[in-house]
Amino acid sequence: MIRVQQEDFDVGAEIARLTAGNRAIGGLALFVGLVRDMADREKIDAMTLEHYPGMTEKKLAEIEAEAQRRWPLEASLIVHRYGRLEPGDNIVLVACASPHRDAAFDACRFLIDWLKTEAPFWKLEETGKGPKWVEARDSDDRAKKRWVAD
Amino acid sequence: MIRVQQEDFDVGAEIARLTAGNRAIGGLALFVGLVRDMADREKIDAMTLEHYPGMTEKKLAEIEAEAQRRWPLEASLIVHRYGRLEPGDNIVLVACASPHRDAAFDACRFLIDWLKTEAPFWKLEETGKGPKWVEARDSDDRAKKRWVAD
Amino acid sequence: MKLMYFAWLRQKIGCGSEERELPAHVATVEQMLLWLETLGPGYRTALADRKSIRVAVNHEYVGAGYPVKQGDEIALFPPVTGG
Amino acid sequence: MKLMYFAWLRQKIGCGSEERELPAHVATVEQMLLWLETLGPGYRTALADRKSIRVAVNHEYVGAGYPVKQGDEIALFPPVTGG
Repeated sequence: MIRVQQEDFDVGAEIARLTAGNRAIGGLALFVGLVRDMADREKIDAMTLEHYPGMTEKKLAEIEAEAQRRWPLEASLIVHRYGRLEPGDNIVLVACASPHRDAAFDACRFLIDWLKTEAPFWKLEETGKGPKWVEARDSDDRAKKRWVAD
Repeated sequence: MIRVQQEDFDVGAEIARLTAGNRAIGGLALFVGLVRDMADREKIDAMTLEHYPGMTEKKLAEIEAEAQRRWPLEASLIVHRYGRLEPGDNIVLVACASPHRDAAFDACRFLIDWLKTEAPFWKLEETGKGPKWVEARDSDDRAKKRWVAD
Repeated sequence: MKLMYFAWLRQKIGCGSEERELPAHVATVEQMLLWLETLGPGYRTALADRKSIRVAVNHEYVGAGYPVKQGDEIALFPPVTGG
Repeated sequence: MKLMYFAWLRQKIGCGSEERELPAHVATVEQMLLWLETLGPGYRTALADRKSIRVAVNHEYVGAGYPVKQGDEIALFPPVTGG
């Protein structure tokens, strides 16, 4: 399941929905990305997440389908926010449920690694020196490559 | 923070408490272990988790301290239940918050891997053929060894 | 053809989305970028650093040699930074 | 000395915890296990498969050669299966 939304999400409620009635789930791995108040030693007052409606949903659905192909998942979920967010706010939730914990962990990390390099989102940070587009990180490309040799 | 308890836990509430007011957290990795209704092709009606009070808390605290030493964590939490549990019930929650997602993921997986082989808990499963003590798994020992060469 | 621009490409070009007729001589992504650069200084600045530009045709990432045609939805944007 | 037994060791021995005087000739974990086997058939059955027994002295995992003394809290249990 994937969702792209402006509103916040409630992790507890998302988990309840995701696992409801499924007694085959032995492990649930989650990742929540949050807005930090510092980046590259600069104070962040807020950030605005822009995205490409249509392509975002398509890419997220493809990435989720790939995870479902690679691991025996009982359930998975990606929720990604856009719009203006402040430090401490939730940005993204990734959750993977599987009979076994290794599959849940691997799939969850795969999803966030790929999402970071494939899903068309861009962050504009508001700093004391004015607005600044976040630059893509080499470490994110390397993180994605972890999964390519498989 | 570690807790050993009979009562259920509320993942949403635990996250809220763990991250409250901390704006340095960029990533939060969580693992929730749940009771499955099948194990080794046998139906499970319920299970009872026995533990060694005193040693359990000591071991969990040591494992958490080791994770804090190895990774730059802003917050961490282990909650482990004991007593009688039914399929779909929560068993364990592990959460790690860090400025960076790799540290959060690695620390979270480290905690659950070590907990599985170090914390003195034992599972008694109720199956159609009567009660059965769960046997330790080689795969858990191997999972722990991932972290020893570091 | 629908053209879409995101993040600093949108800001430099000064528009998020526009409809244009594809000139007859433009058959690939690379030819399209060369043509867009002739449309004004905003486009020229935005497209100067090719390494920082990603192109999607109909919601799929494509390379410089990919064919473009009238009716496509083409998006230009910098490397993504979500998650 | 406080002795504690968990999981199927507790069931086979038929008791979860007991106080005992440590005999003078028992100085190590291995000697303690040999002594416990003399206490009855439940102990003998429970301790038969040494590979399946973990020992903790005062809440720390220890090996067969570890010293034991009066006043220790000693726990015997199978490999753990929590999480």
